Amino acid sequence: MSSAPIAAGGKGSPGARSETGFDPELYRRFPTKEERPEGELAELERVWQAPRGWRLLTAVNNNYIGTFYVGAAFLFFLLAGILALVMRVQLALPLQGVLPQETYNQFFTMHGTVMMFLFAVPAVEALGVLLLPQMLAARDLPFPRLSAYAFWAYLVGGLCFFASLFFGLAPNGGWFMYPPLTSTAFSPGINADFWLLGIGFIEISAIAGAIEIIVGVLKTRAPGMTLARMPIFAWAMLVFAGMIIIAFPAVIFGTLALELERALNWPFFDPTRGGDPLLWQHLFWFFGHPEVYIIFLPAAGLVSMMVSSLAKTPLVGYRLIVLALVATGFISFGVWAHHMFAVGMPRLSIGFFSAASMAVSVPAGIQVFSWIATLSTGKPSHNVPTLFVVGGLVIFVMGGLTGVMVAMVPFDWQAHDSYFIVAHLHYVLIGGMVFPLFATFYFWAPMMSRRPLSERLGKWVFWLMFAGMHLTFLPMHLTGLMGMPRRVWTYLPERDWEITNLLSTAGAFVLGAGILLFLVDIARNFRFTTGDTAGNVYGGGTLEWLPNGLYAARSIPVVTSRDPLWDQPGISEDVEEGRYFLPGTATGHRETLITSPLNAEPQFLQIMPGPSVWPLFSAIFTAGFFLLLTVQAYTIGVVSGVLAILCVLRWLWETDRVVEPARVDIGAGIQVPTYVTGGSTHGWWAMVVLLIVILMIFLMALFSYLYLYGIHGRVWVSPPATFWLAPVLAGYGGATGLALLARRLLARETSTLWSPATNLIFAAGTLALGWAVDLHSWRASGLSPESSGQGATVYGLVAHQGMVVFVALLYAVYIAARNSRGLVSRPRNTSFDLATMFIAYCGVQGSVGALVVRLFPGVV
Amino acid sequence: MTVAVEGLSGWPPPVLDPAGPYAGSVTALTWVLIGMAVAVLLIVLAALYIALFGKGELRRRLGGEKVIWILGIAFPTVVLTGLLVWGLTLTRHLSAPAAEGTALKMRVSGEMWWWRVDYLDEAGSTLMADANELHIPVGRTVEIELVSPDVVHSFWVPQLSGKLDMVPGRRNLIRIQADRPGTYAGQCAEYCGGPHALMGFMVIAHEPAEWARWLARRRAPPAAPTDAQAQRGGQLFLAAGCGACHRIAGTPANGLAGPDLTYVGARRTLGAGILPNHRGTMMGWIGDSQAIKPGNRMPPYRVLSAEQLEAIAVYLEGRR
Amino acid sequence: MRAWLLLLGGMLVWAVHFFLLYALASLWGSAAPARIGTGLVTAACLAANAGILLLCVRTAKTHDAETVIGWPARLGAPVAALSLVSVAWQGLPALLV
Amino acid sequence: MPATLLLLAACKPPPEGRHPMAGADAAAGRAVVERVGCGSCHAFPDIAWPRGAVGPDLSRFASQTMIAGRVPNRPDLLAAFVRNAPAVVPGSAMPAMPIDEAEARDVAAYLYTLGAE
Repeated sequence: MSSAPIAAGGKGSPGARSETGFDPELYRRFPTKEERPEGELAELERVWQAPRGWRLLTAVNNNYIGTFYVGAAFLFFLLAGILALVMRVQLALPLQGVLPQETYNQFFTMHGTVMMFLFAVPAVEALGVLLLPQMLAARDLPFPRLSAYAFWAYLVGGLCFFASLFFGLAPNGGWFMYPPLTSTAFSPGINADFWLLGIGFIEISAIAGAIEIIVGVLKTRAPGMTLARMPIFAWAMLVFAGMIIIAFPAVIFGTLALELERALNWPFFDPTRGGDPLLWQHLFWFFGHPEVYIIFLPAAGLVSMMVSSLAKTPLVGYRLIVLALVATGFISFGVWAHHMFAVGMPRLSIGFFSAASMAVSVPAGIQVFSWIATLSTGKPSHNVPTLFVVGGLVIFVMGGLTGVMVAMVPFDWQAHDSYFIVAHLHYVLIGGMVFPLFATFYFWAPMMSRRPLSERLGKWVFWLMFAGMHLTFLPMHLTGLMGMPRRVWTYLPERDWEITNLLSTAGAFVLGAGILLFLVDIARNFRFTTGDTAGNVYGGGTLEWLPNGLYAARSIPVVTSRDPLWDQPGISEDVEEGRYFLPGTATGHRETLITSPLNAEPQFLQIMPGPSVWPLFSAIFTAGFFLLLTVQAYTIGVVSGVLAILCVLRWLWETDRVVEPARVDIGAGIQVPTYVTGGSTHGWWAMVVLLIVILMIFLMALFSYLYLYGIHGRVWVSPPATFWLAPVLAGYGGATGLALLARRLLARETSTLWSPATNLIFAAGTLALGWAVDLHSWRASGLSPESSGQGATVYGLVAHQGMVVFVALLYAVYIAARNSRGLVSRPRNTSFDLATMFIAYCGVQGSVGALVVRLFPGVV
Repeated sequence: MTVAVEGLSGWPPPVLDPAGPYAGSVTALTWVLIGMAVAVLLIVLAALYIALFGKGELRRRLGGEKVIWILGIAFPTVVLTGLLVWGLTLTRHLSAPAAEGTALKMRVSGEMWWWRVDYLDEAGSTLMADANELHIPVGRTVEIELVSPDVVHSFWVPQLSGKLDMVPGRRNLIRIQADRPGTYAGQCAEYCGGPHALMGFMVIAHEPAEWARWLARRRAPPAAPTDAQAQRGGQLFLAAGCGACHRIAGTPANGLAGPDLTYVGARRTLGAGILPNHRGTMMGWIGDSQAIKPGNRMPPYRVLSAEQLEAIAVYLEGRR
Repeated sequence: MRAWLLLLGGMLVWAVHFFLLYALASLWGSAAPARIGTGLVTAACLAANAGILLLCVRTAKTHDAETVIGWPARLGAPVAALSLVSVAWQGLPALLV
Repeated sequence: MPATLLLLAACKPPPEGRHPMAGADAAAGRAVVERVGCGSCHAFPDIAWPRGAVGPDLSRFASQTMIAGRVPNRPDLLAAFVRNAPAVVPGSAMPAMPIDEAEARDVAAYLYTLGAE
């Protein structure tokens, strides 16, 4: 099947106006003139209807999941905020006894962990789920069940994780969990395991969301919405998701390694046995610093959108803002070691980490002045969202300036780990994320609520929060310069720290009062609805303000500008009347239009899955798996894990079905296929992203191996004899070859003995064989994982490979099962394609891993 | 009113009140950075004010892409280049080794939750062991090896230098110097679990001659006690097993797990910088240090009677 | 693909530069080989960045913003310029620290 | 001693007349108690740290009739006792303290605020 629906005289060259061969002239057919058939809208509504009653739990529509998601994230914000208030009471005066030492240590660990992992990242991801489809005029995100799964795993897991506090089992090693403090020798309880395994599902959830967002932004934009016309928020979320894909694997590998050290005594971080505590710091901060921008960029994207709407003028410097987002996405990966200026690194490395830390502030400056320029160009209205946007901007600039200060190495040596840093990071995060988030609440609430939030209360909320914020954190700069280190549960009177601390505590309560008042506003005015919303109160120009239902816009407009609602007169009515793409349902299923990544040219119609209970169940079992392992209930933990896998397979079973008719009219006589395979499908993109995640985890394991080699290499033992490489590489290479062959075989079915599906099982089997030989050769060589850092990292790589081999086997069996039920279409099939891709990748990864750990120590 | 006056007692904060060159150059940088931050903040605030409330030409001029190029790109690039050059140069300066043979060499080991202090000779072997206090001569660079046997700690005396971590398995080198005599507070700056908050120490800078006398005296252990109560205390100290963890030179007590107590009576503080050191607090600490510093490694000695406690305290008080 | 390369080229050079410097300093600390290596890598990356910047500017001149690579080239130019500054800064420590 | 604590102390009801301590300042006494580290052996109701367990809990000291179970709880005796316990109560487990007479009077005044009816 061709993916080019209507050719405009062959595929264009890169210099052409068309990316896929779609003729842009066709856009001129819209808006259409003819009457829409009776009952079309009712049919659309029926198809997209959300389940009612308790079945709402099975809903997958982004309106519902997005709202739940935002709500849950905000709940964790409140919980972590309460912890902060109690801590502030403890620190109000020296030698207070409100919280005992151990409880305080748990409180600050949980405050940081919950704010970062359970509030900030999920909150911005939630906003993506909620707002992106509408902004892009997609019917929903490309994998609605995946977002439902991500949400439920996060909610169930997050609540259980938080509950550990009530049993005194909460982690107490600080949110960055430095070993050896967090290894079994110094943290024998299960508190640290709660952190390590508890964070596991947050990582899964974040990565699931990132896949969703990347594919959503690149593949489901409204036709004509080229890269240059994308709402800034979509750009921000694209960079955000890309950063998650690169950054999270570092913390995934780190947490796995530390858990392996704790549970199985593999000494990744133990300096007495060839590990190194600083390896953790590198892994953690390679994730941890980008994390800050992962939180900030989406919020900055929203600010860019709001500034333009509130000033009623197009964003000034759109291209520069995109530049800033992209540059931040990259450079933020070059600053991780500025959290480690005081660990005693070579001063040359310190130098260029300092330089990168400076460089990353330039994009922030670009955005700030772009916002100011936009406000100057237009007529900014003085309402609550404006207050929050401007207030947040001031706070963020202050945090950014102290950020430049601590990027200066000599100053950082003084400020590092003191209250100056506490002040700095709260300024950045509150100004960069929390205030924009509140602006977002006020700005976009009318999109989902019957009534907008109150302007009168909102102003009180703002001023209380703004004043409280400064009163809390401004004095902390001084407290830090006075020598108060962070993470102290109390301090002695003779240090003269009480005045500034008392001010900070007072401020915290003012800030808290503002947030309390916001809850009052929500309770009084927020009434969730998907139909009769308050609408475009602030006059936004982007597509989320089109008339909306659960199906998003009635018809999907052709976009010719960055602010279509301002520049394309009549667009709202035309959309509402169904005069654009896909005014109803073309196949009787849920569906969305898949477009090309650069120019958003229509490619095909994707059938979307509806409500299902399986994402919910698999999420519950996933969370169960991690939490049961934490409390050392291994048997039911593993059972829970198996159940989670079964539920995922069950949910996937219903997807990837060929539907009739094969080509449909998506409006104005333009026909697209309903089933395609290959590089333009959303599944292909998702698999590529997933493989990048796996590759990054692999690279992190390799990095750890090389890093420890650099420190302890002289005492490393020699690898297994080279002849072992032959069967290992044969197994891995054979798997890749067989997998690629399977894809070719699919077109021509021969016999059941060597059907394409059987071939795939052979491929996975060969892979497993190669892996088994690999593992065996290391065991035979006498190196054990407990013996040294070399053992830990080598077996870490082998274990990682073992995990993907396991998935490959599962995958092959799953495809065979689909095949036996006649669900594998010929000559091409998406599920089949993705399985071959996965197995082929596994073979390559295995070969590289096997080669490096055998050859490297010998060569250097 | 009182509050305001009291508030000033914390001024100037240690980071801005350096007592030696390693902190002093950073203080200068700090002031410049503060100035830079305030100036930029004022520019942004002024621009915001114009954007929100301004009128006419000024506001119009602020409205184009040009302002992003000038204020958002060119201006930061120039300022940051300058700062970067200064910062890097200063970093080199601060990490340059002292001239051969001039520096006093010490080793400080951060341990959960106290500081092991060794005075080293040129060859690096220990001249004298102490804990929780560093005595240094004024005007001389002190090169301190920082190590840790357990978890990551961080050595920080704001008035003398920035901080440097003590990482298990590694050996870091920090330089401090005091140019005026005095007592400078220090504290562990890297969260190290449990009573991290109560892990302080102090650096006491003496005039060189006085320091030399001090060191000479310290090279030999204090005289054995003569008074009966103290003698009994010494016997009890050994009988109670204190010597398993603590060392007192010249006696059979030679434990290395806890602080060296040879000169414990001369220390300013007990429990790593948290309590004044006198007979009363010593008794409280020995009797139940867990009530004072929860989680610390010393068990409570509730079996000792009041008389026994006092005798031990008297004995230790005399180790000076 | 060409569009993405124009758009991200500058930053990809930045990434290569950064991680090479990290590798150099990990191998040789602050010693001479690391300094010389840093200088060479920096010079090469500055040249690469200048090349990408030039390519973007030329593409932007010949292709209007509505073409598939026109706008990416217009975005790629400032990206490469920022990367240029950033690479230069990262090279400074070899001379100053 | 920080003023904040003075302010806090000022909120307490003044010590009533059963134990007159002319010219002594309870708040200053509390500061002395903190500085000298009496808490390393004794628990005081309004001092959160340290709360030593070696000596008696002094939470209701004002209503105690004896000092150390041996001599009457009288201001002059108490002031002497906190400064040099063995001199007042021979064989007392409490050692002499590094404070002067005025400070001792302040400490006594402070002790009389503890658990006063």
